[in-house]
Amino acid sequence: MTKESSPKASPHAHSDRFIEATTERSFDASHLAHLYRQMFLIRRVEEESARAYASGKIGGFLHLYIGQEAAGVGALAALRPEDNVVTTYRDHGIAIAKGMTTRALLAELWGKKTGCSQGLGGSMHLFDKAHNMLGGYGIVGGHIPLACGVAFAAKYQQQDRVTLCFFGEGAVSIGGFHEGLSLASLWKLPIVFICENNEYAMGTPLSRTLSVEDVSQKAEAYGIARDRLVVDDVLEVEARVGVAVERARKEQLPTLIELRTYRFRGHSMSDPAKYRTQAELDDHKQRDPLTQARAKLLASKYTEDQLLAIEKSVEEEVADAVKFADDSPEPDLSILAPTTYDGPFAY
Amino acid sequence: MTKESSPKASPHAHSDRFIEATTERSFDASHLAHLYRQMFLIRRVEEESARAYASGKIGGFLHLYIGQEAAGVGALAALRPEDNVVTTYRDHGIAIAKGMTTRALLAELWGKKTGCSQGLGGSMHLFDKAHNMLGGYGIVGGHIPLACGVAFAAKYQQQDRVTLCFFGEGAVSIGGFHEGLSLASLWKLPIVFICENNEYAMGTPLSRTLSVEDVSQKAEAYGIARDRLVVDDVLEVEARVGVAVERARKEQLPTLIELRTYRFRGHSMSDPAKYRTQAELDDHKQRDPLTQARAKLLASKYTEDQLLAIEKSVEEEVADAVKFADDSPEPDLSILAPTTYDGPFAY
Amino acid sequence: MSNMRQLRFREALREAMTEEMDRDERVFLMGEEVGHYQGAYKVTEGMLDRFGSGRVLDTPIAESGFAGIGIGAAMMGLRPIVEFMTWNFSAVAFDQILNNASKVRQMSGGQFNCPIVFRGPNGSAKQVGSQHSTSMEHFYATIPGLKVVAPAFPADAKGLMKAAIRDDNPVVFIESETLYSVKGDVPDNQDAIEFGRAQVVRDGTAATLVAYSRMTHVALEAAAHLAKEGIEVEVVDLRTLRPLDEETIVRSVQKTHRCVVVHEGWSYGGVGAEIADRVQRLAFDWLEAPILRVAQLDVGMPYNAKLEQACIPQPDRVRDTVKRLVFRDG
Amino acid sequence: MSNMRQLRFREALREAMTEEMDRDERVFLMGEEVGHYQGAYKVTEGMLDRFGSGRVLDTPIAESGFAGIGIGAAMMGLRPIVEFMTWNFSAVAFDQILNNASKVRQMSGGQFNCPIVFRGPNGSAKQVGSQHSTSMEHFYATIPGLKVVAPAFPADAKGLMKAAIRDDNPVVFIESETLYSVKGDVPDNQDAIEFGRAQVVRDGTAATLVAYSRMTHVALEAAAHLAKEGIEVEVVDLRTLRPLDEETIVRSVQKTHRCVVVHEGWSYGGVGAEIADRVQRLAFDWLEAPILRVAQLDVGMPYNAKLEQACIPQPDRVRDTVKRLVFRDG
Ligand SMILES: Cc1ncc(C[n+]2csc(CCOP(=O)(O)OP(=O)(O)O)c2C)c(N)n1
Ligand SMILES: Cc1ncc(C[n+]2csc(CCOP(=O)(O)OP(=O)(O)O)c2C)c(N)n1
Ligand SMILES: [Mg+2]
Ligand SMILES: [Mg+2]
Repeated sequence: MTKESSPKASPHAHSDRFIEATTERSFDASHLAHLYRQMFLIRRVEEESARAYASGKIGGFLHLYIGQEAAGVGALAALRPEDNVVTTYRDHGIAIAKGMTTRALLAELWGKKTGCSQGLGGSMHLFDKAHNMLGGYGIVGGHIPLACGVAFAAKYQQQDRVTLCFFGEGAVSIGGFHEGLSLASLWKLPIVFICENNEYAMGTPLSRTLSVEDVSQKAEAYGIARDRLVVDDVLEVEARVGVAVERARKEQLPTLIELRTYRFRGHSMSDPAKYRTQAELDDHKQRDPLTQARAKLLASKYTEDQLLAIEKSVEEEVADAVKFADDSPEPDLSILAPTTYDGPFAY
Repeated sequence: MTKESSPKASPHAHSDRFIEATTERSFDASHLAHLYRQMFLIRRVEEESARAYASGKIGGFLHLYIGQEAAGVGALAALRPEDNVVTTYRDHGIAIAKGMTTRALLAELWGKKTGCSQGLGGSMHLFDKAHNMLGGYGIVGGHIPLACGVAFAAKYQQQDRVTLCFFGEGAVSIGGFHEGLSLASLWKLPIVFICENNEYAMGTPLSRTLSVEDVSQKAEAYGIARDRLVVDDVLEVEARVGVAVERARKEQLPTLIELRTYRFRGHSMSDPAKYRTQAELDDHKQRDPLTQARAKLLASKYTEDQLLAIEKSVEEEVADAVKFADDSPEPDLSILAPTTYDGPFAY
Repeated sequence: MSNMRQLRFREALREAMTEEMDRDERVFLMGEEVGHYQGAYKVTEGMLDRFGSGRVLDTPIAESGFAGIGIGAAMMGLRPIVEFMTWNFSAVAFDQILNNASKVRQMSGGQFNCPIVFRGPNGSAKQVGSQHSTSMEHFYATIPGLKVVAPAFPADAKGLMKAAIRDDNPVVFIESETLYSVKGDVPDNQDAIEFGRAQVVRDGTAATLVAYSRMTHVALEAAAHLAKEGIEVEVVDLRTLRPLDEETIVRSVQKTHRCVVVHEGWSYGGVGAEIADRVQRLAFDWLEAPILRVAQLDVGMPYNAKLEQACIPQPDRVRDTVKRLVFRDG
Repeated sequence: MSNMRQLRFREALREAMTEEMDRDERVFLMGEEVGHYQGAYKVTEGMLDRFGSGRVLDTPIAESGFAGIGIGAAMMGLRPIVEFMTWNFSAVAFDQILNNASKVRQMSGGQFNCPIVFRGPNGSAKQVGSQHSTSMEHFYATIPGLKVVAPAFPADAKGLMKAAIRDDNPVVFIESETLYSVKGDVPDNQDAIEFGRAQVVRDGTAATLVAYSRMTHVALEAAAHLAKEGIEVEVVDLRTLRPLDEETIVRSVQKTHRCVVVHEGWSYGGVGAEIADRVQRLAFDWLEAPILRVAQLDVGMPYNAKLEQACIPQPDRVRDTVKRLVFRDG
């Protein structure tokens, strides 16, 4: 999660012209390479997860992050290690970007004791206390107030730790969103709300759930800052989220950011995604932020061989993690009581 | 509830200058007299309730509407009898304005079988099916989605009935408000949301619960029409709510209206209202909409004697209702099972 | 006798809803993904096409909001069917069900009914983790004003769903993802089934197993195992939890003198606790051993497959419990 | 021996919170009207002045929101006390308590604790009507991961509140508006009281009355009446509902052979059902009569004063129930 350098946050975060303005600016290629590796790692982990799901190693629901990598990786690049993250069930990419090891992640998906949550949480509930990853949550919107509490604690303890809270555009209709943003605004909490608008909530397009197409506009109702951008360039995401992170850290003020992104797979493994056309999907795949980052690296100081070396190291990391997960033991019944209560069991 | 004539809805409902624009216009004095009678009746009913509470005839919570009469009476004057109303626990005034008899109301407060809800509901839960009064509710915000359902039913059945949903400014922070307005907007429901902003939620001033002082601004987040006015002139309230009612009836579109009002008593009978100054209260009492309406009537064709006659008829109505409530029988245990289930009891 | 067809549980539910929507225009359906997506678990497949978007409504993710809309609409005389994608998500709508749906008839002095059906899958699926595996039925069974239905077989699913839709009170209808594909005979003219009638689905004398929803199948499986060991147990399938058919249970226990309740929810104050209370109260002098419960282990649902299966009542746990009872001394 | 003072229930609670906030900076309090207004029921009177608005927070009306904030803060190591103005309003925060507070430790594999106290008055007040009178304790007692506390006396209120605040798990703390003014002896140095220890508050042999919170007083009153008729009953005050001290209950029933549970919540799957289950299971061979429950009548709470009193367990209903047991033939 540490990065070599970070682009300075722009003061023009609210301007739509900012995108053009920054794509031209100079950038730190090795930092981009670092982010590219994270994105590529997530992509490969997700593909491997899909395979493991098909072969029965992973059970339950599996919500892949493929297509959205630049959102999570860019956003988390704007954080310090001590900052906190709370997200939804679509949490693999976020967990990796926050520093969770690929081993701990895959072992969790495999339901193994070596998993980040000892095999008890599974795909939707990735927690990693050492990396301040406060979990993936399964009740849409329910984690938003919780994330505000995480931010509240930092403020209470006078720590300048920022909390990032991710959710889908489907969460915007539910009470938890409203109560969370309302309280964060009222109490000036150091939090950045990141709506990953991937256009669908399961099979439902945004147009059938929200009367106002611009999600970020909800910020006005709470009198908080907002931003909205299409996720193409991971550095752009980092810079724009960075502005909000600084606002949270320095001014203790919340921001709502809408990241317009897209998932290449169905909602979960059981979703054939019939509700969208192949053309729509192809169109998005053509703008795949991973491909864009790779091209940008090639256009800078990186050679094809260097990128292949990065990719190979990712393949090795994934293969190692798969083997680790395969070889790890399962938890047994004795784990249930002590994880239910700290201290004596209460019945 | 029928009225002799109604002032035409203004097309300028969103303009703040509308208030001045209309106070000058001609008005129907006998209609105002009718509304004045309703307001005066509510005032007297509430005073009588306070007395009855002190003497133990009324139990539980008692939330008086004194000071806010022009809000409810004005708003409901814009409705047809077949239109629906849903409100909070502060429901006496709304119930009367919707046509509930003073007898049925007081008998309910007294816990009598002749009460509108047979003595089972009490002060906070006034229902009157014959007058399309769909109840007072005690969980803040919980009735807002329910009111949307009432509006939904009218639309589903292709009836051009409008639903009015009242709530306090304290309800704006809770999820039910958000989910209700969000769905009403998405599904284009014929409803008018009326926030009676009386500056306090129990002892909490608006400034400690909302980061944005203008409640009506929340409408923007849902892309619905809004209006905001200070409740001075009951006719003004009628006209402005009338615009929204027509929007609901003709265009099946919701509106959020913020009526800025004030309660002269504490939140409920147990609240000494120490959180505000006497000067603040006096200031509001000086602008009492009842006094204003009375003055306006005197300045038109009404004589003092005529107004005294109206007031006397109200006194008689209240005295009759008190006697009716006193003399009515209490419900007995046999009422509990059949009101819990329609049909056989399920246990 | 009417002809029988083999239907899956989900098809039986769909037929019931479809037939009731055909016969009564006031009935409509709403929930997340019930329309265009054809239902998260395909229970409502084809219904949008048949009834149009005016009567099959895809909702945003706002359970409290659309539950409330259903309640208000029901008060106005409509008969909504509200699908929770799973009952877990009803937790955010809990206030609407507890404080509005169940209470509005009484607090209006009987003026307003609330004829609404809340339905969806309950309890565990397979490894869907802690927040998606809660058995919620006892949270609702405890509330007067509600009725709670939990069928185990397709024919009952159809008949009870029809009854639920026709009922003038709010009904909580408990399904199970792991039951949706189960097949069973359904009479061609399956009509509404009256609430409050449990069914003895296997005769026996050694003990009474009381179960509902998917656990009826687990109880039957356990009974089959026990039969091989010469122990014949009676299995009572409750079908409805509120009203609870205590007569059928008690009659069975008066015959077998022993009782085991099997359900997926947590045991503390669960439906099993209620049944234990009623049986010891109403059949006290017939009981030869304590009533035992086989319930979910008293923890949240773990993701790991083996631990999950260990938490959920299995036939062998039921079998062992019965044997403990039957071979109890004293 | 320590000196005793007479304190009201609300004062005992306030002292416990104040002392814990004095000794541990991580403890803070939030809820509607807890600060400037001094508490809707004056439990938190003076605390804003003492601790300032950074540690005593008035919240907007958003139970789900501020419960969630408490949970997140607890995960970060703070120790929030969240007041629900009444437990009725926890229904809108039900998902937060069920799906986050109770589960986060397990679903994080034990990494994150949630040391939070949810507290407020429960059950009926006086004529506050259907939506303000629900006894919510059994909704929470059923959930593993939570602890549920329901004291009857000021000293227990203080000691258990201190224990609740120090507990590393989420605690549901059940109070009662009609208890707040009740006085009782509280030792000067009242320390935390361990959870899971019921107390025999009256000795007897004819039957065991099990109760908690306000109903302990009703049970004691009934016991006093019964004593006048020569029937000496034992009264067990549970103090905590989860953990439930089944040993103390069973020991008493082994002595008295009869058991009546008294509580305000609905009976179906209530705490009484759980106790009935445990007693018949653990004291089966000692029981000479069925366990009976005295609970709220199975309806929403009516406003009318007489009907309300008829719904809530009263000493005479308890007395009659005991007599039915004691004089049961066969
Ligand atoms: C309260 C609640 N209701 C319903 C669901 C079922 N559900 C899980 S994910 C989902 C769609 C969420 O879409 P969105 O918020 O856009 O996130 P995305 O999956 O696109 O990342 C739904 C309806 C749930 N988990 N929680
Ligand atoms: C969900 C919920 N939380 C708390 C309460 C307690 N309560 C009742 S009224 C009230 C204040 C409401 O203020 P507002 O909405 O402004 O309405 P007003 O009383 O001023 O008319 C509160 C906190 C409640 N009834 N419901
Ligand atoms: Mg989405
Ligand atoms: Mg107010």
